[in-house]
Amino acid sequence: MLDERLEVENLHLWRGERHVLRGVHFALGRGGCLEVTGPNGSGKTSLLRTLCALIYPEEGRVLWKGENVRRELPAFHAALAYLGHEPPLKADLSARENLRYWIGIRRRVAAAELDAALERVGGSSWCDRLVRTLSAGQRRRVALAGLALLVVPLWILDEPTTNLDTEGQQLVGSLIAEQLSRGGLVIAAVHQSLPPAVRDVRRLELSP
Amino acid sequence: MSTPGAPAAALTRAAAADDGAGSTPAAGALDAVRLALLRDLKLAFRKRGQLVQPLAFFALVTMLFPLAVSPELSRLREIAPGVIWVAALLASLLALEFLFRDDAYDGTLEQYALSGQSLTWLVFAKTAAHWLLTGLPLALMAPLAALSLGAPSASLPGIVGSVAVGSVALSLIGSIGAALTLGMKRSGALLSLLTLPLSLPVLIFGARATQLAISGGPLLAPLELLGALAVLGVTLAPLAAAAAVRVSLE
Amino acid sequence: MKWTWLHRLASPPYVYALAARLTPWFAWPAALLIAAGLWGGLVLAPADYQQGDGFRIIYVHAPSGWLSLMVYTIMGVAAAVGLIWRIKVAHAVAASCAPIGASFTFAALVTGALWGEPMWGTYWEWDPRLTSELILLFLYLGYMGLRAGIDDTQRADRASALLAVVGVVNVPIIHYSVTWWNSLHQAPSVMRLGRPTMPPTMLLPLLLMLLGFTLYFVALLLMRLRSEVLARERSASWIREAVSA
Amino acid sequence: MREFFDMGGYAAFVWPAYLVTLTVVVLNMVWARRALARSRAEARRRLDRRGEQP
Repeated sequence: MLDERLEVENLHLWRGERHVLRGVHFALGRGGCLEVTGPNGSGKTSLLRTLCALIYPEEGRVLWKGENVRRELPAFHAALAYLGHEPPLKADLSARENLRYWIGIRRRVAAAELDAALERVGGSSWCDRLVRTLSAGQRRRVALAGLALLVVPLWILDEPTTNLDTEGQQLVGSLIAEQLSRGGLVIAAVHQSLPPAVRDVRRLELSP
Repeated sequence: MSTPGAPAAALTRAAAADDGAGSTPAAGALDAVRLALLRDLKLAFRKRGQLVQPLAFFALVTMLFPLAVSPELSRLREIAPGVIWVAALLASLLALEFLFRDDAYDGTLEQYALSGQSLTWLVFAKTAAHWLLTGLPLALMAPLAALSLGAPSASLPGIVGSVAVGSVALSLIGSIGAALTLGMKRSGALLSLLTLPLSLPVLIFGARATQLAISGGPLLAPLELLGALAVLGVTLAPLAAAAAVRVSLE
Repeated sequence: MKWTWLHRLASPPYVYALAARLTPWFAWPAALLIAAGLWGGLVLAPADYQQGDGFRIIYVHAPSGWLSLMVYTIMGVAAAVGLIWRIKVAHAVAASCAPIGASFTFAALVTGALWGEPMWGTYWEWDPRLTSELILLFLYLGYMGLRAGIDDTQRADRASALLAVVGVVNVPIIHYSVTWWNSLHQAPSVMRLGRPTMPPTMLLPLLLMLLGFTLYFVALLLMRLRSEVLARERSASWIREAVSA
Repeated sequence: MREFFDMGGYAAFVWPAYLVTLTVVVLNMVWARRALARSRAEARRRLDRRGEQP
């Protein structure tokens, strides 16, 4: 089996009139973690969405296991978990229901596994409440539980620590550290830097 | 984290079991479709107010005609097919705006597009849910409208059948328009401009079938044509709508 | 050899220059053909034995109607090419087609109504061809509305291309359903185009007009194509050349 | 000549039809030229702006 490896070659992306990505390139192997930094509007989110193949770059390509992700898109997406700015949750479903549908569409998940993940993010007491009644931090925790439940090699995270308290940020750190120790890959756009639990972080700085 | 021990370990074990091979106990396409459908149905029943709106709209539009034209049942019977179909078309159009909008807003569509499952099938599931929540109730309500417009009771099965089949095609055509107008601020008028011209064949065949049902004629021919449109829609519309959803995420 | 030629057609600078060079080669013949067609149609062709001089509307109605359909088809094909191979120039062609096609659809509708009044005794008859033409106008308007509603050119290209492809698949279905509907409600229409019995003095000007309008459309398309290509190109240095020339 | 403009009594229909078509033909030409001029001006503006911030 081919090694899990993400390579990015010479990405160029325009958003309207702006040349946002100007020749971004990097490679990330098993256990590698990349931190994407830069001021607002420097194209962090655009880069992450391009890596997910949501956005089609003007030039350049993204390779997964040595192959252009466009060639085998479903396989690439099956290996990928993406968390955007907002947790992808339905306000009118409970946290548990949300996870059951969101994760269930991708993989079969046992109830016990769900419980464990919710407990891990500290949600045992509120996981049956409707998401609309949860705080922003709690919603972010539900999203983190989903991330862990997906069990995929490549994580792409947009500001994973937003809205989280200190303990929540440590949780992000330990989740990422575990993912890396399993041989997973993590790419995260961050404002400051990833929690200290994550070591050996490479950094990609985007300029506006 | 109160007890980082056992559950976390269970989680790690589960992760370890799947490690390397992607996510192994992957859900099949059928599971995905079933769950997407169930999710939309459950959400709809949590917001019942939105469900009733198109039906109330349909009843209201039907009621306008006796008031605007004439209360004479013999005259109403003549225009009944047109009234029922125009009202059904507009009611289903009204509901279309909600087809993808919430999902686009909260990031669910993005997760669908990145799920590794076929987006076409997931879009199909959403459209199916939309039909179950609007098209089917409209078909069940059509007999009431028909009766109030002077249609004989023998015509009711034919009317239910034609609206049921025709609304499948309407939902599918509408899904393309709804996906294309995603992300626009005021999409209502544009959505009608895109959807109505494409819906005309459904209107023509549907109204003809209803007319034949009321006059007691053989309505198989227009019903078959409606069915053909629905089949064509099932095979092509989700593809186009899924492509449009991807464009909206770019 | 063949393939490099195809590849060049997908390259914006080449297309821009080529379009500029080709435009007069279509515009002038179009002007000549239309002038000849007008002379032939208005002066030389004899009056119709049934419709008198009223039939002369055919020389503007038929070419407009022909363009309305041909342009929509070209738009759909260009859109499909743009979608499948992600060719910017193809999207530019599709975008250029819409306003031209819509305007000639409008002309076909108005001339059709003006022909209808003396022939049917009413400006508007729910004749299947006129009805289809009206629906076609709405399809064009929808396409242009969708383009106008999306700010980002690339997204507008791809979304409107999908609509154009869906529209092209639907046009025959719509036309069939309208014809079917019409056959239920009324006798076949009086207006019949291109009767094989048309004498050559009537037919020849019509053919000249059809060809002239087609060439004129190509000239218009080439002009619009240049502006659409220019609007889509962001980085290339050739813009400097194109603009300064 | 009068005869020609009279169009056998159909003048009220024939000439408006030709006029409308002619208008569409001419307007298309005007619009196409204007669109091209606008894109060129726009492209020039973009080039200028890029020149200011290399």
